[in-house]
Amino acid sequence: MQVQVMIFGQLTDITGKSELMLYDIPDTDTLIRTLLSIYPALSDTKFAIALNKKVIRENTLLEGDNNIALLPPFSGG
Amino acid sequence: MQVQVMIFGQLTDITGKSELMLYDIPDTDTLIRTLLSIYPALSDTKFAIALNKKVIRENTLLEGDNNIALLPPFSGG
Amino acid sequence: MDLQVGKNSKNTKMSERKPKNIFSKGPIPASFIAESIQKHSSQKAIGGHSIFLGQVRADQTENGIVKAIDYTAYEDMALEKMHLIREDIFAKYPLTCMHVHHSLGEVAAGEICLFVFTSSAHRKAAMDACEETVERLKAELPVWGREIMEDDSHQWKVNQ
Amino acid sequence: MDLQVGKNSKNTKMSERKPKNIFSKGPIPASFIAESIQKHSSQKAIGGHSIFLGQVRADQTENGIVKAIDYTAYEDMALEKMHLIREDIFAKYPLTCMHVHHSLGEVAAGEICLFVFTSSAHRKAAMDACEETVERLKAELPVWGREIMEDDSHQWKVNQ
Repeated sequence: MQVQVMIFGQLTDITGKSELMLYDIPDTDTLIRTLLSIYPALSDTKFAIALNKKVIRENTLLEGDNNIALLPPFSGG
Repeated sequence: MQVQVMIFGQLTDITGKSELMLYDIPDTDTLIRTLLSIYPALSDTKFAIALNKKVIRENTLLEGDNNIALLPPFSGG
Repeated sequence: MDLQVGKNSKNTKMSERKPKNIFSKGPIPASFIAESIQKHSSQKAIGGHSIFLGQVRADQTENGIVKAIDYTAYEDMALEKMHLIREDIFAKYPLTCMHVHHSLGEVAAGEICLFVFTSSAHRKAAMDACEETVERLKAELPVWGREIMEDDSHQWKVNQ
Repeated sequence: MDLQVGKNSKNTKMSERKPKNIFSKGPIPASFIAESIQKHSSQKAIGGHSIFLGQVRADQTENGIVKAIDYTAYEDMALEKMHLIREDIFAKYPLTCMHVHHSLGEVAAGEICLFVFTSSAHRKAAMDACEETVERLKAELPVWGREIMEDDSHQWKVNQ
């Protein structure tokens, strides 16, 4: 499963980019493991994963047309 | 004791004027009695008496330089 | 900013200080509100502003539809009372500033008759102070609204 | 007024309705706020407006003084979330209308980055709805503030 991941806020300081393409990602647990292996600094940072604009809390299978985003704590307003 | 009384709000509908001069008024109880005798309709209306810009709750002696006002319920804002 | 002075001079006798005027003739224009907001852009410790605006409602009453409210006040007493409310609010909340404006005379339905504006470093103080100021001034200021109906008869406003 | 529609169509699927945009580039000008207030003068059932304005603070931090905040958002998600907040608030309070505007991009210290505006027949609903909307949008909208220091270094804003 190939997934495109949007990256926001302070997480972009770690990744250096706001979009990332990853391969062989069948579910969100694999996504997190893969991200942490590429960017170990992410383990020091709190973030949530949004799948199709909803924050998910448990491992979720990724389908073809998923919209994936990494969200650090919000600081709007 | 001669006193000048300022009249505000709906009370002016009863008195027809916004200022009133009264004579032989030694204290505020006498003031109320006198007002009610001149304007019996005042007895149907809630109002407070302010003496020198403070609402008074008990009978108070009137001195020479008193500032007296009749205040119906406030409706600002 | 002059209010900061009030905060530090609570033992000063009222008679020694002139309370700030809050009254002006007729409705409060939106442009005045904008100017008031704009003036605060130089105050860089402010993080939140809370504004309450009272607008005259075209209430349908048993005496007809309200087309305007004509406001009168016992101005001297109202300004002294407002001064005390201000000091209480500044003592209770960490405000940067507070501005209050109330109309006198006729204000048509749809127009603004009350403008309360509080500012602070963090939002909570500004919001709480604004609400408390509005509640207190409605309850405590000797101001009266004469509702003028479409047929030019009138009745006196009653605050909830 | 379009929000009234939202109120009456709670069972409509989100995908069938386009959430209202709340984002605009740069600071929110005081003149825009004035125009927004002015537009409500034709709505004669309104008795009270409550407005919250977020202003960028020139905070003194260990990394220097904040001179601006650069806002980014996951816009699609933020607009859907804001739409849900709006529906909740309209279901809870008898509002006439609600308007929300949030800056994207750079907003200098002293400038306005957030404008929340609620109106109702009586003041309490407008004030409570405004406060709840501000709290919810700060907690729930995927928006991030990058604080830019006077030496052009940056740090990320943390909401309280």
